[in-house]
Amino acid sequence: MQPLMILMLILILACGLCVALTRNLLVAAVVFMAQSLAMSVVWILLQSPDLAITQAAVGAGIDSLLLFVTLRRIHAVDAAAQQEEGQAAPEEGGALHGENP
Amino acid sequence: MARIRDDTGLNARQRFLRWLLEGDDALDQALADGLDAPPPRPLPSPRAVPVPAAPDPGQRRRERASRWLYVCIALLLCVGIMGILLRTAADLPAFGRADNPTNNEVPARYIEKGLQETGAVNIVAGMILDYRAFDTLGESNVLFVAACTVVILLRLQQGDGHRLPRSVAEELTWEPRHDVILQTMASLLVPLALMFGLYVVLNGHLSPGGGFSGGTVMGAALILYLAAFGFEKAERFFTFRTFRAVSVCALGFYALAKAYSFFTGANGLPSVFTPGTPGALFSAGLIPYLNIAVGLVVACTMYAFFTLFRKGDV
Amino acid sequence: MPLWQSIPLASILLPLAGAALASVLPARAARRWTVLLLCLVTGGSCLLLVRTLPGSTAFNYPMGHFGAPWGNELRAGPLEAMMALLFSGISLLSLLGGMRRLQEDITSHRQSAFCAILLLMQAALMAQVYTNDLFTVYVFVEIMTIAGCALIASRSTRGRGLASAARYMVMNLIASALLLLGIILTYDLTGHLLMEPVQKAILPLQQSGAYALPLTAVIALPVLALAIKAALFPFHTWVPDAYASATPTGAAMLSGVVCKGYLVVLLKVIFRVITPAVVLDAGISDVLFCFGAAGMVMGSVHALRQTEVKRMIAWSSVAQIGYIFLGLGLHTEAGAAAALLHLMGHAAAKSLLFLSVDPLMAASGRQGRLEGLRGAGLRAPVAGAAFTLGALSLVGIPFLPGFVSKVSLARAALAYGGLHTWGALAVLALSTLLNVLYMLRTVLLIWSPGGSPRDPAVPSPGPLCHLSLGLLSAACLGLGCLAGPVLEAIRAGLAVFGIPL
Amino acid sequence: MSLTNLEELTAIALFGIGFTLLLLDRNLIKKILGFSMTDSGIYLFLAARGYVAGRTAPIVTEGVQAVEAYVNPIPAGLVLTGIVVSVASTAVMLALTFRLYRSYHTLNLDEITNLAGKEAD
Repeated sequence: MQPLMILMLILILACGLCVALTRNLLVAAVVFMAQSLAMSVVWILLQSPDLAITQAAVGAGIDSLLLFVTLRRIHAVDAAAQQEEGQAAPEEGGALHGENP
Repeated sequence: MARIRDDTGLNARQRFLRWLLEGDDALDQALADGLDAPPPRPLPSPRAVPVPAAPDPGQRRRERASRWLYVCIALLLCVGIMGILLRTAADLPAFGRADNPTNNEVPARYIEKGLQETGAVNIVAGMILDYRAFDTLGESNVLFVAACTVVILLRLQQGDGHRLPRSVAEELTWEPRHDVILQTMASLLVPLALMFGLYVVLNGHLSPGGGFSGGTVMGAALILYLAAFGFEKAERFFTFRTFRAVSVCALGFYALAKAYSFFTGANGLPSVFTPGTPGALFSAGLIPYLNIAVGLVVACTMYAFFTLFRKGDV
Repeated sequence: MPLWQSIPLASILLPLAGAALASVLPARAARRWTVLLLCLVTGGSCLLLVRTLPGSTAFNYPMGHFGAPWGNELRAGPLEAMMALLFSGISLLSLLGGMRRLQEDITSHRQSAFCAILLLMQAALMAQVYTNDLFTVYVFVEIMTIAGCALIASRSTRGRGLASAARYMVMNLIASALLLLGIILTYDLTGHLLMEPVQKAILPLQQSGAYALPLTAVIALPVLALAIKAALFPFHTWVPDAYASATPTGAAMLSGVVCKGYLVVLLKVIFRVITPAVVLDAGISDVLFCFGAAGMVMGSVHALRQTEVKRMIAWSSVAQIGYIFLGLGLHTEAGAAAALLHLMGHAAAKSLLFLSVDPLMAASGRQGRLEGLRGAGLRAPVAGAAFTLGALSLVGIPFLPGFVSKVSLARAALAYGGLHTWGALAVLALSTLLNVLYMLRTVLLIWSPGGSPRDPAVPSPGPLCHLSLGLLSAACLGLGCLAGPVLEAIRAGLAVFGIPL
Repeated sequence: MSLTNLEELTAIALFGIGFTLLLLDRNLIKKILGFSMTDSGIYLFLAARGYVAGRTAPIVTEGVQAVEAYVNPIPAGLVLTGIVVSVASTAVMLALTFRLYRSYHTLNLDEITNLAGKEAD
């Protein structure tokens, strides 16, 4: 068992837990993207380069793009930006969180 | 919540930000009109929906109780399934051993004779496009059925006398323009990404990758072009018509080619597509052509997904 | 290999390739193209049935130049031909019967996509019926799942359909994940994906006692996944809203055909992959029996409480799926044959109900409430007659398929002995009683005079709808009157359905 | 019970996290992420089962065509198919989510169900 493999497996699990526990959807999407990248390293370690290319293109590419464009169309992304600027989030910011207030 | 909007004196970017942050009743209405079937009904204002009158306490208690019950059952189910599966995983034959049941005569034949029988240097490509081609044919149709479903769900009705209100159409297609950094980077990256995607598709039978991964890369490159240079330029070479034409040609070719090879295979007839010289670009019988077809479908579908999500049309 | 043996291949690839073409045709041409292809597939299935039934022969059809165990494979026999005929025929009649409503419900710029989805659904169903490979099952199950979502959500005039589509997708995605995991565990233990080699590998594994827990998971996961997908009782939550808000074609196909597609796969998994003996050993069939019985009672109770007619029919579907699982859970040849007969009868009767209730509602000012349907049969007599026939068949009146299948279920239960017999008989009696209550109540209501007079502005359902209702009624009557030979054919088909060892 | 199957155990744990999210989280986007993770877990499981220590990726190099040289190509092919299928399902779910948010202005599936139930049909 290589140390890199163990590291990646831990990273994948940590990302999974983070996605499950965070209430900010934007954070969840970004962490999910990171998990896909870790997964494609694992594919390389498992001697499946086909899967590594596909996973990188899909998980970190198309899946995340679609996720981001959906989040933006439902106002979640810009609400997050506003929150960071210290302004009160608009009402639609409710979509940002896992649970509605 | 009544919302008095005064858009006069705002430029397009401010209007767009306002739309993003506040939502837009006119847009919601347009979406509803565009997506709903005739006869049109007076739609309840969506903004009026989310705040229901306070439900009576009995009903609320019932709801809470049923939710609690659901959570308990679901947790129990999750924990149970997880426990059984973890135990199962631990019980399975050990990781990475050569004598596991999966390493039987089937992969042995793929590895030992795959190059001669299919002509593909990449054994995975030979397997999914020749030995087990039926699954892969189904797979590309999964993508197609998803594209059709997204079209049904998201495509706005335009043309045929249906026009969105001008402000709405403007806002849907609004995009940042003349972003120098983005455009410079895109003009560097888009050709590179397209070339890489094309390489992956064309060499699918020789090196890792294939139609799907290469097609996804090409689709992502197209999306980047769209993001940097805007709909107007992108629509010069890609519209809904292009999407439909490319998917029907590529999928039709795929189905016909596979029908031919299934039919000849089952009837013991020789195929006219021979494996050719292993390692050459156009060797391995039908495999490179199938990879090109899949790559085209996938690139178009990915791009179409993005634009359908972005503005309700391709 | 004679040419007719390529019919399974053609009936999968024709709709698959036709779907791509349908998506680019204009709406009217796409509809006609879909009807034409469905006709061709139905005719082909007929021919295949005629060829395979006499000697009850089954054959394997390699997909490509490499036979088993290296490539994919199809397998066809009398039972597969019957199922293919049933599915393609009912899809065709559902499309014809709901054609007018389809044009009203779905805007023209989305109709060609909808037709493409119907064709893909048909191709996936045919693939389920004929395939002999576990991973192919998974791929085409996914096509069915996504196409089903489109059937539910395509009308989309309001949120209710969308909300039920979302719940349907969540349920089905869970089930897909479990199914895939089950297939992968199977592959891992046996090293094969084709059904025949898997079966040969599983038997010694079970006898040796090694990997006992993984083997149980291999059996339980696909069965659980397919039960969820077929909307067995506790997993049915999306059913009433979805059937009530889909366009009639969609509702008829979902209840009449799509659920049944998953059941055929389940039958294949039990009989061809895992073999009945191993399933019995794992105790899975008792679980199916219990859930089936619970579904029969709970579905009927809920149906009785509904005030909207479409939701009542949807709840009755939940109950009828319970009957089929009860038959499978009896775990005898007779039980499976009875379940299959019930499956066929229910497919015809339920799509008849969904197609005929729409003209009835149209004749009563488009209201879905039961009370509003008073006298609807007098205003739309053809649809009323068809509805009555379908309802009576579900209740189980002699000379209709529901009666014969219930009797054969009872016979199979009697032959089984022990607790199962009494349980099955009691549940059958109770459920039939409830069926009588809610179905006959509705039938009496639509024929009792009164209610609003017919609105002359409402167009008649049209000759296509009447033709389809007539053909479906004829199919119901035919199944009921010829139940003996049909049951014989099912038995003969079952004998060659599983692979003889 | 042995702990040699670390990859598989991780995969099942990932499957479990995703499964729990899919069942228990009310937010539709989180459900979609959970579904993707469930599938990733299954693919990791499958690919791990195909791995054989000391062998290389199944691409014929230098004419070597011995079974001992390459890992099992079947799991890689199956996972490839599976990844496509999960992209398709994700796209459909996201489209549904978007439409639902447009109609109800919430992502909470329970709330959506409640609101939808109150509509007349």
